[in-house]
Amino acid sequence: MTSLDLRPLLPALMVAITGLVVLLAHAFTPKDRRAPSAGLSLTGLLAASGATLLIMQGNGRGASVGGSYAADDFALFLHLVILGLGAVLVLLSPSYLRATRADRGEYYALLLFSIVGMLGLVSCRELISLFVALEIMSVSLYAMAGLDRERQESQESALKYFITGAFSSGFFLYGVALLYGVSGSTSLGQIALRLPGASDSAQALALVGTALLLVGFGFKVASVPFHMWAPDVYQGAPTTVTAFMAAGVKAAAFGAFLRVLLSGLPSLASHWQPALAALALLTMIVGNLGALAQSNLKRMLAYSSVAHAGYLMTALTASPGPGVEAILFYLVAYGAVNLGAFGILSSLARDNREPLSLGDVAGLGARRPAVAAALTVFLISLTGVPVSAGFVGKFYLFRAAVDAGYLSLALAGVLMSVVSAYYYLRVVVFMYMREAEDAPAWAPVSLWAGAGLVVAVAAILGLGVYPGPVLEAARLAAQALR
Amino acid sequence: MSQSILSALVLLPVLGAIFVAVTPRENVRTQKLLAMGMSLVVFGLSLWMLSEFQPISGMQFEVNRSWLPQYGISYHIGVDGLSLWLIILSTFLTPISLLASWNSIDQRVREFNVFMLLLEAGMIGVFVSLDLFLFYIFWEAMLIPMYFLIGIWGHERRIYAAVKFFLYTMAGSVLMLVAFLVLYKATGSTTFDLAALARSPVPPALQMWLFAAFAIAFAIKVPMFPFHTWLPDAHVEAPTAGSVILAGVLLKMGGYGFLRLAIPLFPDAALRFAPWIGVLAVIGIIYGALVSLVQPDMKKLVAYSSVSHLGFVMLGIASFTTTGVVGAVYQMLNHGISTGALFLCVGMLYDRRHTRLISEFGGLKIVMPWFSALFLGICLSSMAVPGFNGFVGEFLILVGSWSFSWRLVALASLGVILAAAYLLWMVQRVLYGEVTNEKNRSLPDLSLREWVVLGPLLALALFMGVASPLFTRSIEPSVNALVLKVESQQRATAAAAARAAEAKPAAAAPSQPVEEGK
Amino acid sequence: MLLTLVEWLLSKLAPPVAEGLFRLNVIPWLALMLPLGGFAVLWLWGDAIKRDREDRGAGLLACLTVILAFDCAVWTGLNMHKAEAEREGERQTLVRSLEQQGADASGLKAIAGPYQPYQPYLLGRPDIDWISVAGLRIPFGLLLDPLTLVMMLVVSGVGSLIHIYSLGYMAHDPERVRYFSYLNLFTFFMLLLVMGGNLPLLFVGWEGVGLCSYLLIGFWFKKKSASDAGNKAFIVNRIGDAGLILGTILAFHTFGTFNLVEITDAVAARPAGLAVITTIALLLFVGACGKSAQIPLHVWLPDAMEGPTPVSALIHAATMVTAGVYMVARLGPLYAKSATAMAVVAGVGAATALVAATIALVQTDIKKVLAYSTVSQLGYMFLACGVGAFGVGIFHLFTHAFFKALLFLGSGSVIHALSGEQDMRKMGGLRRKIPWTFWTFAIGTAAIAGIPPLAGFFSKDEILAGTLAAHKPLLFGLGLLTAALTAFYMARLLFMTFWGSFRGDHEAEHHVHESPWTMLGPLVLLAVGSASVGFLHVPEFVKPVFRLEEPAKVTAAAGVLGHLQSPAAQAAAHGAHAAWLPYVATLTALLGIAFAYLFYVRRRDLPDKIAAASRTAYRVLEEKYGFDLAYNWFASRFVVGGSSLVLWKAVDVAAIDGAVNGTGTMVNAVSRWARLLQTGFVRGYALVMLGGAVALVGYLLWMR
Amino acid sequence: MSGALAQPALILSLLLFTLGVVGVFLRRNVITVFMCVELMLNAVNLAFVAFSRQMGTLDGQVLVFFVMTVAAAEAAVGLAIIIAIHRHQDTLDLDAFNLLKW
Amino acid sequence: MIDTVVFYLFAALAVGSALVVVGQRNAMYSAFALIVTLGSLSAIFGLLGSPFIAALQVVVYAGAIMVLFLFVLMLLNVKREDSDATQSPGLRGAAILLGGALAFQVGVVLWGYRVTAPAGFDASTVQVARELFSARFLYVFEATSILILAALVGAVVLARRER
Repeated sequence: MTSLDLRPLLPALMVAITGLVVLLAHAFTPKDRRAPSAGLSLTGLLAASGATLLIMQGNGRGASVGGSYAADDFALFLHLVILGLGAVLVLLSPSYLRATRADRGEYYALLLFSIVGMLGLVSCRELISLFVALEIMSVSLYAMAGLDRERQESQESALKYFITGAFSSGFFLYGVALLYGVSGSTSLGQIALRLPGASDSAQALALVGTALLLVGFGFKVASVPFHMWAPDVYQGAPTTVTAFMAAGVKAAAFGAFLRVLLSGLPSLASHWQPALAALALLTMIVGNLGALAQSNLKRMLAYSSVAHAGYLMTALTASPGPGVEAILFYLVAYGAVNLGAFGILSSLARDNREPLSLGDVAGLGARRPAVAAALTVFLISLTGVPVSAGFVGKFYLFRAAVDAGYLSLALAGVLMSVVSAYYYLRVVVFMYMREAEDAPAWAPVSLWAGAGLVVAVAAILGLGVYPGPVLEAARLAAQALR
Repeated sequence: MSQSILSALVLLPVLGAIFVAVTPRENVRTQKLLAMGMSLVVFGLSLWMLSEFQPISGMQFEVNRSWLPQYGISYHIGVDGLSLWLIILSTFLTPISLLASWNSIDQRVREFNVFMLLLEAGMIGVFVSLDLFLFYIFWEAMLIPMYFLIGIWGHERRIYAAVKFFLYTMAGSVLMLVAFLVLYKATGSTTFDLAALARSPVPPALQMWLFAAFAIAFAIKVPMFPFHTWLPDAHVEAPTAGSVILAGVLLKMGGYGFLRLAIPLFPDAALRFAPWIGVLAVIGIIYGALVSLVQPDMKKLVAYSSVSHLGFVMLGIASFTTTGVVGAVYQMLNHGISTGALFLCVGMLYDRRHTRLISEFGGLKIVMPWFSALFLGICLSSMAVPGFNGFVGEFLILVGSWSFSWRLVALASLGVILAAAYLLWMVQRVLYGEVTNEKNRSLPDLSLREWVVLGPLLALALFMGVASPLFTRSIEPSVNALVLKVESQQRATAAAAARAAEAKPAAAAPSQPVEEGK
Repeated sequence: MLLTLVEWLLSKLAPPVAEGLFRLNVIPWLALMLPLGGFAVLWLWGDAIKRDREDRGAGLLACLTVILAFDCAVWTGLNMHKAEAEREGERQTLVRSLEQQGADASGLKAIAGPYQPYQPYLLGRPDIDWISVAGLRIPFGLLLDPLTLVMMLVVSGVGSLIHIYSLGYMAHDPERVRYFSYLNLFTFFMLLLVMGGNLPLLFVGWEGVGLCSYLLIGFWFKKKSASDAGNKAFIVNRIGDAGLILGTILAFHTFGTFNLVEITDAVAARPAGLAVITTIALLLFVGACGKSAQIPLHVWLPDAMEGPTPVSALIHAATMVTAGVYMVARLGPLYAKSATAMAVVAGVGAATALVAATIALVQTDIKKVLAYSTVSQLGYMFLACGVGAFGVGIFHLFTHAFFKALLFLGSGSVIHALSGEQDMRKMGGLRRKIPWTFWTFAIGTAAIAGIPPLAGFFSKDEILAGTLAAHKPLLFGLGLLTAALTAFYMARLLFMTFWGSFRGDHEAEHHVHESPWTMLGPLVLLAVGSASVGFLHVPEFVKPVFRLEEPAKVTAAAGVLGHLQSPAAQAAAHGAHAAWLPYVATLTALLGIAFAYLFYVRRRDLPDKIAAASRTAYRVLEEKYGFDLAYNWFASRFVVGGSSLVLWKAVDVAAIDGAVNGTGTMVNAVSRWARLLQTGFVRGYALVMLGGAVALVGYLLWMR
Repeated sequence: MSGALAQPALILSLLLFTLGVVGVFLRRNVITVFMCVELMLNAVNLAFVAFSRQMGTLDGQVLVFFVMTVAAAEAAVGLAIIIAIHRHQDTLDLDAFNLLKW
Repeated sequence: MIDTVVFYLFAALAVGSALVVVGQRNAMYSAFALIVTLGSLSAIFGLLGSPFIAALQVVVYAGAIMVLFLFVLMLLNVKREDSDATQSPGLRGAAILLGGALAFQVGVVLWGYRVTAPAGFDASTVQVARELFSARFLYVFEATSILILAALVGAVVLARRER
């Protein structure tokens, strides 16, 4: 027996400990003072990022804990993404929490715990660990969605998220069970090893298991027809939580999705690829059409997040292959955009109100040019128009789909992008081309939130102009799965 | 130094935009001067490039830097005869548009100047890009400033027009994007470099589809009948500067796209589609002219006339003769100047009266004699009276297209007649007669600023009408190379077909002709 | 004359300057450029000149440029014999410069070839191009040969007189600066038209004169009828121009050149009756129809009388409208190769001559009568060309320029005297009040009617002889009939205006006055011309241009004046049987005049009676055979109405744009409907998930 | 001996799973619905144990252990949510939570 | 043999009680029925040779989780669900149909999937514990602690009555 290498766990551990520290700090802070939760969280996340970078430098890169929790390039890439998104979210959170009733010390702890879950999701090479990590993330998010206890929508969104989430967990677990029944192991590597030689009936069982896993992942990434919760939950949850659901969860869930499919089920690729293609097609169409009719910005962005799940899934059809790196890159771009877009809404919040309807942002271009410009950048990136990370990302997603022979998906994707331009542009129209009737004076953007938004804008434009390094990193990360 | 001149052309406007963006909102004058100064610097720079340009067919001032090496994407820019004058046109029209908007844009001046400069950068970028990815980035990025220009500073239905413009154009270009990807895959290429892709053969059947995708994108931009309906809306609603740039430069990108991308990449398909393009072009010529004839709104009239004029451009391109294509390129420049100037004229009337309806005017020659004289001159240029630039372009196109299809040329000549009809009718209703509307009684004639805006355009229109070899000299070699490529492709295809025809009876079983490159 | 003097002086004082300046490659260019310079000065500095005290400067400058241009033309005519020497000099410098540039001189054969009498002389430097792309080269090259010379003299000569006349006629118009600038510009374009060495350059002049015509017809732009007429003129001309440009292009594709001389050279090598040559000829003829107002494109010319009367005289009678004839004659060798084209030209010409003459019978506007008369006479010229008598056509063009300009200017004088009145029914008895005008006018009338020995007699007579020589009795008959009608309506005009008693109101009568000398001078000069130019034998002079079989007998050195020849002898040259022709023609003219005298002097009631007796025929004539009605209907109903209702509103807005917007609307509707599926009931969401799960399992299981 | 029972146990697990799934739709009381989900999880546990028996590996057994933990955690949060929302609306009818839609 | 009989006995009990859970309007009864199901399953776990799991089933599920359920049920004092008035029959029908379809599809596959279980199978507590504490599951263990912590914090923050 070799000695156990625990270095892969370091980042997650640091985040978890930060969570505990935040809890303790909250508990030991006098009622009349505010605990430095955000600062602590940020420090913890940055430290964890540092640790991740250290691992990347070679300190345990590629190692795994008992073969089930790995620090391979794939995991580390997504670690950085998730930690980065988390850090930006922490920047965005304080002002929003102060402006709403969701201001609780536990917020940061739950956020950090969910990050721990996410880190686990992208690292686990074993289905039991994966499931538990998934649940850490989910349970934290269920709670976070309901953090605004005064607001009924928040409660309802928590409940809906929880019920559908638990339901999907059942399917997911059943799928795990079937795969286990075929291979006798929950380790992805073992499953991949045993599946190709399995009997026909075993193959059939494995396919059913795969289908049920797809249900579970489909739920997490909000793919049609497992997306129905998303609009309601995104709309109801506190905006920063929604932002994290859109950005972080998607990144983590797609990470796990990719790993399970590519590390565990590559032998079935010819089966799940067309299925995913169909789902991707449906998801793009339903997501975009759904968004088209929305006037509530959060709900619109929720549908748009569904649509983007569809874009991302088009590249799954090209996995293994160039799809993986495309997805990884897009997750960065998409995460930054979503944090930014929701972050704008949240950072303008004041007295329990935030801009939600199109009318709420009318005239923003004249009154708050910087904010409007930032939101425009986000929307442009969502549309996939250059010069933005969104364009580069979509370019690679669709390239992957075309490469895999799914021209129709690429076509649908770009046409749906045109549809999406309509509703994204509508926001721009209201900001720049309509006069504000009696829109409230929104809060000034706080220093922290401003910093977060600047980071997001910089990331989007930077990746739009010079995506090279990130693409290269994504490529290396993708190789780890092969 | 000459190596970085193109990059400077693209980046300086961006730099200018950033400068303008960081000025305080109230410093309107500073913003205007900054933008104008920068655009003049860029114009000067482009003239320097012109003076260094050699009339040969290859790319000049070429820069090829690796950008995303792992995906074969490079920062590859260069200029040749096809793009040279279009770049000059862009850099020339931008300061003119800025000057034309000097007073009429009084709200959000900073943003206006920022968008104008960004637009300039995008336009130049499109014309210098030699990498598909890079090209697409500029192509699409340009939409955004134009969208804002129409949407913020436009007229009553500006939002509708802006959104329509954006969606319509985007719908076309995303198809092109997919075609890029398919091309990339089909050729097994490791690069998006235009020249490299043009060298790798594409199966003819696939070429058809890819060419169609490209053609739709470019046809929308041109715009060719029946993809033109965004144009009247966009033109009518856009502010003057927007219309000028839109008509002057943006529409050229369609034709330029055909010449730069669609034809070199898919010569077989281009030849196969040429008759259809020619037919649509001629429909556009006549249709645009007829619809233009009955427009009550001056801007709409000019917009539809663009459809007609660009029909000529497309006819010239479809002819695939050196004469025709040079004529097409020349006509693009002419259209940029004369239609740009027409929009400026309409804009000047709008500044004074806040209406564009022809029926609101009449007898302006009495109150604004100089304006009338210049306006008439520009109309003459637009209707291709010889001595003006328009004639040279249209003549070359007609001569070049004759061997392509004399029937189409004959039909196209109807457009020449109708052009006189709709423009002169407008001139009559606007300039002639008594002053019937009291509001027109005291309109001031051209100011010095307006002279500076219109004068150069009219002078250029005349100059291009009498000294065309100065321009065509640098266009011709590149066009010639392109035409030769298409012709050699035609011969190769014909030879392959002949070989196949020979092979068929010889072999008992029908065998596929051996694909090139295998 | 002046130039010759200057040349002589200079050659004494500064021989190198004289040598450099007085060359055939300089002076004709000067003739061309002077009016353009005049235009530029007047247009750009119009404001400054307008503020001149006497307000004369503009007009004087314009006159000066044109008179100088005329002088240049005369000088050219006198010095054409020097062409050979100069060509050789040019050739050598050119070859030297080309050798330096490394080009090969093979494309310059017209210049390099040895001199022959009447070999056309190409002016300009052939290495400076207007357009040059691939194999298509259009140099700024002028052509100098007898035909050009005749046209130059007409344009600048008659043009000078009309410029001078305008000084008086337009003396009180506030915008005369603009007027003179346009007039100068016109002169430039007209000279370019006749001097242009290749078809595109000819086309520049062609469209340019059309443009000036447009500007001058609509000169009084406040009048809607004037600007309408201008538009009509330009657009109808554009129809012709389209034909011309197509013909040009086809010619280029057929012969590989635009050069007029090279085309005629190339044609000579082709067999007769080629379809492509017929097509070229007919397409070009469409252009000629437009410019020279032949059926069916004649409708613009009568309306063009909205312009100032000198303009009508210069542009719409003497020069521009004859451009079509000039072009057909210039390409005579091409036409001669196609019997079809010749028949069409002759047929259209004859028909136009007759139709226009009949319409002129019933016109009451003095200028309209003259306008239709012009149309008719132009038809005559085409008739001549159509029967192969190109030189005769040019001859008639030449004489017509004089007497028609005279008539127009005379009518202008009448109108001037009556303060703008143009209706003949309100004139009468002016014979004594404005005698200068009357007498000159009478000479013009006699000339056009074909009374010997006035100019019209000779040219018309030769046309009729030409039809006979070509064995076209029908055309001869038509010609003769037209001649009779011409004599009739012109006499009618004369009698209605100058005989009888004044029919206008009293005040108008009181104001009647003779015109100033600036106007009468040109009238007198033109009258002299109308009476005498018939003796110049233009057909023989220009004959070599047409490359007909007969060898040229005359040399350039003999000059224009060396061609006096009796008409009878000329007629005899066409065939012995034509000896009776002059008498018949004269008789016909006299008959026409006699009838007019009967109707409009003796029995003034007869016209009305005849009109009443043949209502329908009269109506047809009054409505000008319905051309205008039909065209108006076509333009306003069919083109404008159809474009508006069908193309714009139905096709563009409703169908195409409707489809575009409809797509958007449809997507939106689907979206609005689809959002309702999101019911808000969480168990519904779960059900969809379950459905998805079942479908996925099914897909993976059964679709393998 | 127990090996032979694995197969029927799997069928049983499927039955129970289906019952749980269907139950989610038959019941409207939030807590009952939640219990149906628990039923699904239990069915899965049974499947794990049966497969574990069949394959002769212990992964399944371990999994069950963690599934139970997860179930407990879910139950805690889920019930807390239910309590919280019950405060707002005083009902446990799932169909009553219908504020967010369309 | 006896094993088989006992197995089917408990299987029937499990299905029967599950039917009650699903078919009962009274949440209380459903909860009690669920406890029965869980108990029966515990027995079946035992029969399948997994005593450790069987014990855990009773302790964790029946003992802890279900008590929590009952506790909440009583806390909120809910006995019966509301009437069926707003219930859409379509939902139920579709659910039963789809559930059946799912069961059918999976059932067919399961039925066809036969593996001979190895004879020497030892899932004794010791064995399971050894497996449980192996390096493979180190992470899961740690993660579980975080999970429970997160659940705890979440439950507290949601259910706490404050202000």
